[in-house]
Amino acid sequence: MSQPELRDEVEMLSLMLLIRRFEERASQQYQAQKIGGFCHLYIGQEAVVIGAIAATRHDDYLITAYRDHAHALGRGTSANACMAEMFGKATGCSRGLGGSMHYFDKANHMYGGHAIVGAHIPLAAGMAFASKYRGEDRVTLCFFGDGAINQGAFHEAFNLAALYKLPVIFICENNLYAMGTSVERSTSLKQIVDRAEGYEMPGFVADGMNFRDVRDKLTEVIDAIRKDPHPAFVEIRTYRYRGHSMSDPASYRTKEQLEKYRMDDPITRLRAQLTREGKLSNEQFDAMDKAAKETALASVKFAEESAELPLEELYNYTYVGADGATLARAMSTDAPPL
Amino acid sequence: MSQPELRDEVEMLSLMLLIRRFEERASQQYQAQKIGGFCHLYIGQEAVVIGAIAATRHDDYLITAYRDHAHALGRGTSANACMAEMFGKATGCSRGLGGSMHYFDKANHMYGGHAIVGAHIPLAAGMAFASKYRGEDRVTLCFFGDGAINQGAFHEAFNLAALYKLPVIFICENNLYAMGTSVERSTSLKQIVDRAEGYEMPGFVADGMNFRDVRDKLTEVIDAIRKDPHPAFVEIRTYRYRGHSMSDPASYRTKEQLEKYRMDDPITRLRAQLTREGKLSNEQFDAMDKAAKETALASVKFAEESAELPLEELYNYTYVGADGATLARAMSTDAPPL
Amino acid sequence: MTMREITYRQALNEALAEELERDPNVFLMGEEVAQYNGAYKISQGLLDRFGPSRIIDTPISENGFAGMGIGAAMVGLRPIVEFMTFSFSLVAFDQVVNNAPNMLTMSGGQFNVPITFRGPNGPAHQIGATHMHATEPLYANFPGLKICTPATPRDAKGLLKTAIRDDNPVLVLEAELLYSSKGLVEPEGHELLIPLGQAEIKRQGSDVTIICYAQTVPMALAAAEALEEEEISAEVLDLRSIKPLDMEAILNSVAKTHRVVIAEQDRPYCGIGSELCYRIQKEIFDELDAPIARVAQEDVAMPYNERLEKAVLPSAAKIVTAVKKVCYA
Amino acid sequence: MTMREITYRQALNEALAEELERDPNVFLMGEEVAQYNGAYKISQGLLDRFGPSRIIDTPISENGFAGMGIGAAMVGLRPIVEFMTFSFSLVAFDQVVNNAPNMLTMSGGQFNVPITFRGPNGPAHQIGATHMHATEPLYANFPGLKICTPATPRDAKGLLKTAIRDDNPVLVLEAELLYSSKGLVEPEGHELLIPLGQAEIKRQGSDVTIICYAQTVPMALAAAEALEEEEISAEVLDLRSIKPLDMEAILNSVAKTHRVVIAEQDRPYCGIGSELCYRIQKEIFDELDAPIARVAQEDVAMPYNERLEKAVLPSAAKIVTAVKKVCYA
Ligand SMILES: Cc1ncc(C[n+]2csc(CCOP(=O)(O)OP(=O)(O)O)c2C)c(N)n1
Ligand SMILES: Cc1ncc(C[n+]2csc(CCOP(=O)(O)OP(=O)(O)O)c2C)c(N)n1
Ligand SMILES: [Mg+2]
Ligand SMILES: [Mg+2]
Repeated sequence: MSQPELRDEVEMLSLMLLIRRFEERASQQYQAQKIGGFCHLYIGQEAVVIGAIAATRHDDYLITAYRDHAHALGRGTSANACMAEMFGKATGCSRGLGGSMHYFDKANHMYGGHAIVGAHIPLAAGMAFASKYRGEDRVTLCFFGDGAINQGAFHEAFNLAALYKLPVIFICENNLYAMGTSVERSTSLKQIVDRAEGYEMPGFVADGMNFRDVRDKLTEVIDAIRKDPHPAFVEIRTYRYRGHSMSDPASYRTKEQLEKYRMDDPITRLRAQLTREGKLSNEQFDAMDKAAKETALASVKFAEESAELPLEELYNYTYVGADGATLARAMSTDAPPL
Repeated sequence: MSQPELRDEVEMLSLMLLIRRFEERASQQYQAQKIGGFCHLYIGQEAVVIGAIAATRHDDYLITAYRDHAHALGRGTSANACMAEMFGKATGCSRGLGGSMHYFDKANHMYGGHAIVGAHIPLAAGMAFASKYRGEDRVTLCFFGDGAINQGAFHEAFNLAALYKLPVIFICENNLYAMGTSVERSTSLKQIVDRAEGYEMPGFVADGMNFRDVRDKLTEVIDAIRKDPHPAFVEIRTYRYRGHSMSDPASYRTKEQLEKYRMDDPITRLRAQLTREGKLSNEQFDAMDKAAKETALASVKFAEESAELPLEELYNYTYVGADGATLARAMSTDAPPL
Repeated sequence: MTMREITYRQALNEALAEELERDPNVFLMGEEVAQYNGAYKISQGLLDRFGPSRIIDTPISENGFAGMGIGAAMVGLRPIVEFMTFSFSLVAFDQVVNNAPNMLTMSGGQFNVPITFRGPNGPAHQIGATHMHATEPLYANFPGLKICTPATPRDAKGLLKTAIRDDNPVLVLEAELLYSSKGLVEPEGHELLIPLGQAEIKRQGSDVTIICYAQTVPMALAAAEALEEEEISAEVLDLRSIKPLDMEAILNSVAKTHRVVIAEQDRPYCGIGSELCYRIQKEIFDELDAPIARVAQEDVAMPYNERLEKAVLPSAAKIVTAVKKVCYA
Repeated sequence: MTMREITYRQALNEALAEELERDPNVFLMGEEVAQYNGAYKISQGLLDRFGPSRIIDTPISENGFAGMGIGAAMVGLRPIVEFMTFSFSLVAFDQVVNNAPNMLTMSGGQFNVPITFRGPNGPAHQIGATHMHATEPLYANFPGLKICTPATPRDAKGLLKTAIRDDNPVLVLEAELLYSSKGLVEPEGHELLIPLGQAEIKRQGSDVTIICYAQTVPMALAAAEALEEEEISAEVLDLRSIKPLDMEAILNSVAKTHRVVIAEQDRPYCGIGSELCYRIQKEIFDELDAPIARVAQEDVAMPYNERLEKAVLPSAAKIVTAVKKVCYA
């Protein structure tokens, strides 16, 4: 397959808007207790995932951690499927079995949504291994947070990927905090990208508040990888406007810091760039924003009206194979629900 | 406490000789099936541990992996206790419960002998944490092989030690192989010491076939640490003359490579240095060697004549406390041995 | 002595504070335990009171800091290591099972490891397959570990204090879903130490023994209440400790009731109830009037969907069902 | 069909070679599996035959390469991951228990993980507390995993081949102490597939059922032999698979003998035998003429000393003792 056309920037902006409006709705629904468990919002970081998506093909593999709504939406999972997942409905992208932290969408090459910090990084190496094994020129994109870089899994996967020259881009979404712990309190390094040196892996930094910077840096990295398979490490500097999860007041940060990043908002910035260049009118933007809001709102309705998996399917997702449900049910004790 | 006097080099040479002769005997006894399980010989690497010991105080903490005979002997554990341990006798340094891979000697600040690759590296960070917590100026020496640097435990411990500025020296005994896997087949780095850069930790290289180089480099590092607690990483380049363990024919290496290192033997070299400088006569050396051989031989006799732990003590080492044995015995099934 | 009503969370916090106060070798480390005051606020206020050298925030490196704790314990400190949840202890599994409990044997008795691993364990609410593991049967399989599972504020305080003072590695498996529950506890300053290995009858009864621990204790009590209406008198026996196991208390109760239901929060295969079955039938086979019944999780990965999650987990209603099964057997 | 006598090691090697030959998506990775031909020589000759892209040496990074295998399986390959021993799988525990078996549920059925984890497991000889873990009860606790434990060359070959073809994650727990043992196996080229979840009666008997698997199978057979002299006829039932469990075979045998001894190579607390006890008494409580007895390890960390090690481990003699206990009960 040849390089894709440079994805249309207006379309990319509309995806960023969709993510933001979708999550605003999700936040509201969480507060209304329509959504359970943990829910981590991506608001503020939209340029990271959309910049990456603009630089990649749809069939490149993508995998991320639990702050994953944007990654699915960016890849083409519908807002309906995303919202329904948080509502625990059968129409959700993981049939309501995964929840906010476990979005999967095979058709859109979205390989999750993983909630154990760092544990999906070796999976990414394995996916990249598979494409190299089969002689494909696919690239694997692996996203994780700044907090993940101190897990053993990160280290082992980095060494393995470098050793086997696997076509994988490790993308650290450095939003300065892992829950309440700032990077300088977790990591003995001046800048995260330098971790690449310990594996003789090329390292890059991109400005995660700037869509074009992310896209252009990644385009360069991906070009090189497609020509000659190897891993790369990209630190993308960004910021989450909200708390770590819905229950975190984020009192460990200053108002000033938050304001500083809000002033540098990735959506506002890309909009301004496009407007300045005459590629986007205010009316167009407003229409896009309205559409995003409507899509988000509609997704709530969709989720609400969707059905849950029937209880009878309880045993159907533990083993594949004709006798899968029988096997899962075999170990029931004395008061099984069915 | 002040810096110790520079330890006498002749005494250090005699320790290196003791290690070699002891292990030659151990090898023989293993072949005679007096020793069970795994047994990893250190022959060829003697200058590493003895160079380190020459640079440290007796009360500095020392911990290592399973190739641990030299570390105990170097610290002052008797050859008798070491040999008896391999024979599984109660007079062994771990009462015959640990075996070759688990030498412990609290009195001599030898904290094991650990057999899961990489898993003792976090322990070393914890020991260093404790000395810093108590305001002691002790340094912790943590030895491990080149194969251990790709374990997650290595990475997490390195970051923690660097973050908390713990007084620990991580010493990679790079003998070029982890079992049959050469460093370039396991590690994506030109030289191991560069891993330190990923943690902004100072890194050093020493020639492990040269006692003085090891001692002098470590002395420098330790001086700096005692003044101002911090971790350091030292790659010491060395070679094991024997196979990975007693059962390994080491056919993955060339004769030429082995011969090259044998020509650079650490004992021969230190002997030559001392002789050249008039600090050691041939007679003295021969006497030392004879003594080492006798000590090793005597240790076999000692081990043979020693008793095993009585079967009645089976339950005594699982929990400490007055009811420890009762607790361990409580879970017995229907045919307990006692 | 007037008892106070406090939460399970507060009880744990008091236990930590009292032990930190008592012994300068005690320190607490874990993710977000200091500046954030704990992800579940168990360590609220401890940083302010004891300072950053004793209340220590760590990176997300469970294997690394669990190992650090073990190393520190080998040279005389008494670390308390918080796992944000015990599900995350699975990335530190090797340290917890291979280093902490084996050291004493491998060193021929020279090195004991006085460490406390603590944190929430077992079912929580809608956080999915990776985050809700009931780890007790996994850890119980390893000799050298002690394990307790408090269900009430009083037990939480008394067991945690005892754990910290124990010279062996102890796991205090807390119940996240009970953190805000309340109960009576002796006044602050009163030295509340509950021995490891002592079960407690939380409710007397004569027809059936419901053995439970941690999150299944309130379920068992609710079930007993419901059963009373059907004239079944259920004795509720809270194990409190998983290891050591109070077989004496269990056998005494079973000898009285002759019927047993085990209500456990873990998964079924090789769960805590499996072991209890073996030990009970081994000791008083002839006293049993019916097969021992268990209520454990279903053997499926935990679904996010609330209704399915509920179907997987034990509940008072399921316990009632099982009790009826053994009573009318 | 003339059977050949080959070793358990050779049988595993044949299974690997046949499946690598059959399916280009199958590959083998692990420490020393390629150039060194395997630490225990199970992969002898495979590098020469299948080349370095399919027989892959790894660094000592169990967690990393286990995860790599899972990722590769998610996108369609069929990895075989060798743990040099399953004791080293404990540093990869999170990958094996949280990623491999949970993926299907978390993804709502989109991603199954057709991976085989294999390697020696359980008691070996004098390699101490960290190196001899019988991991089967730990892994059995996790839904989504399948587990088999071959005891003979034939079972080793047939179960490993089936495992590789299974679309779920399967653990093949091999018995190091049996690697050199010999047994009859169908000729090479014969498609030997033994279904997971089918136990096998390795010896018929009528007085007592000895349930065993892996390393306890030869012990149980020896015990049965010895018992014959005392006129006790023991049936030896080899589970072969731990999960799924062949309850039908177990219950059929117990219904015939009415007495059960479980001989297991693992540690007692929440061991395989614990679960069997529960399931047997649950199903045929009234058929049992004596309490179920177990022979498991002692609950202590494994000592190096040979005599103490022997005291900890199950043996034919201990099985005989337990059988007598249940027969004269
Ligand atoms: C192994 C493990 N330890 C702890 C946690 C709890 N936890 C969830 S998210 C998180 C912080 C991660 O921060 P970062 O990697 O920076 O990602 P961000 O949330 O900023 O996107 C922690 C500690 C976990 N899920 N897994
Ligand atoms: C976690 C783990 N994986 C695998 C092993 C098996 N093993 C024992 S030693 C060894 C090689 C280690 O090599 P290195 O670290 O270079 O030390 P050396 O033997 O050269 O001293 C391996 C793979 C182990 N003990 N622990
Ligand atoms: Mg972050
Ligand atoms: Mg080496």
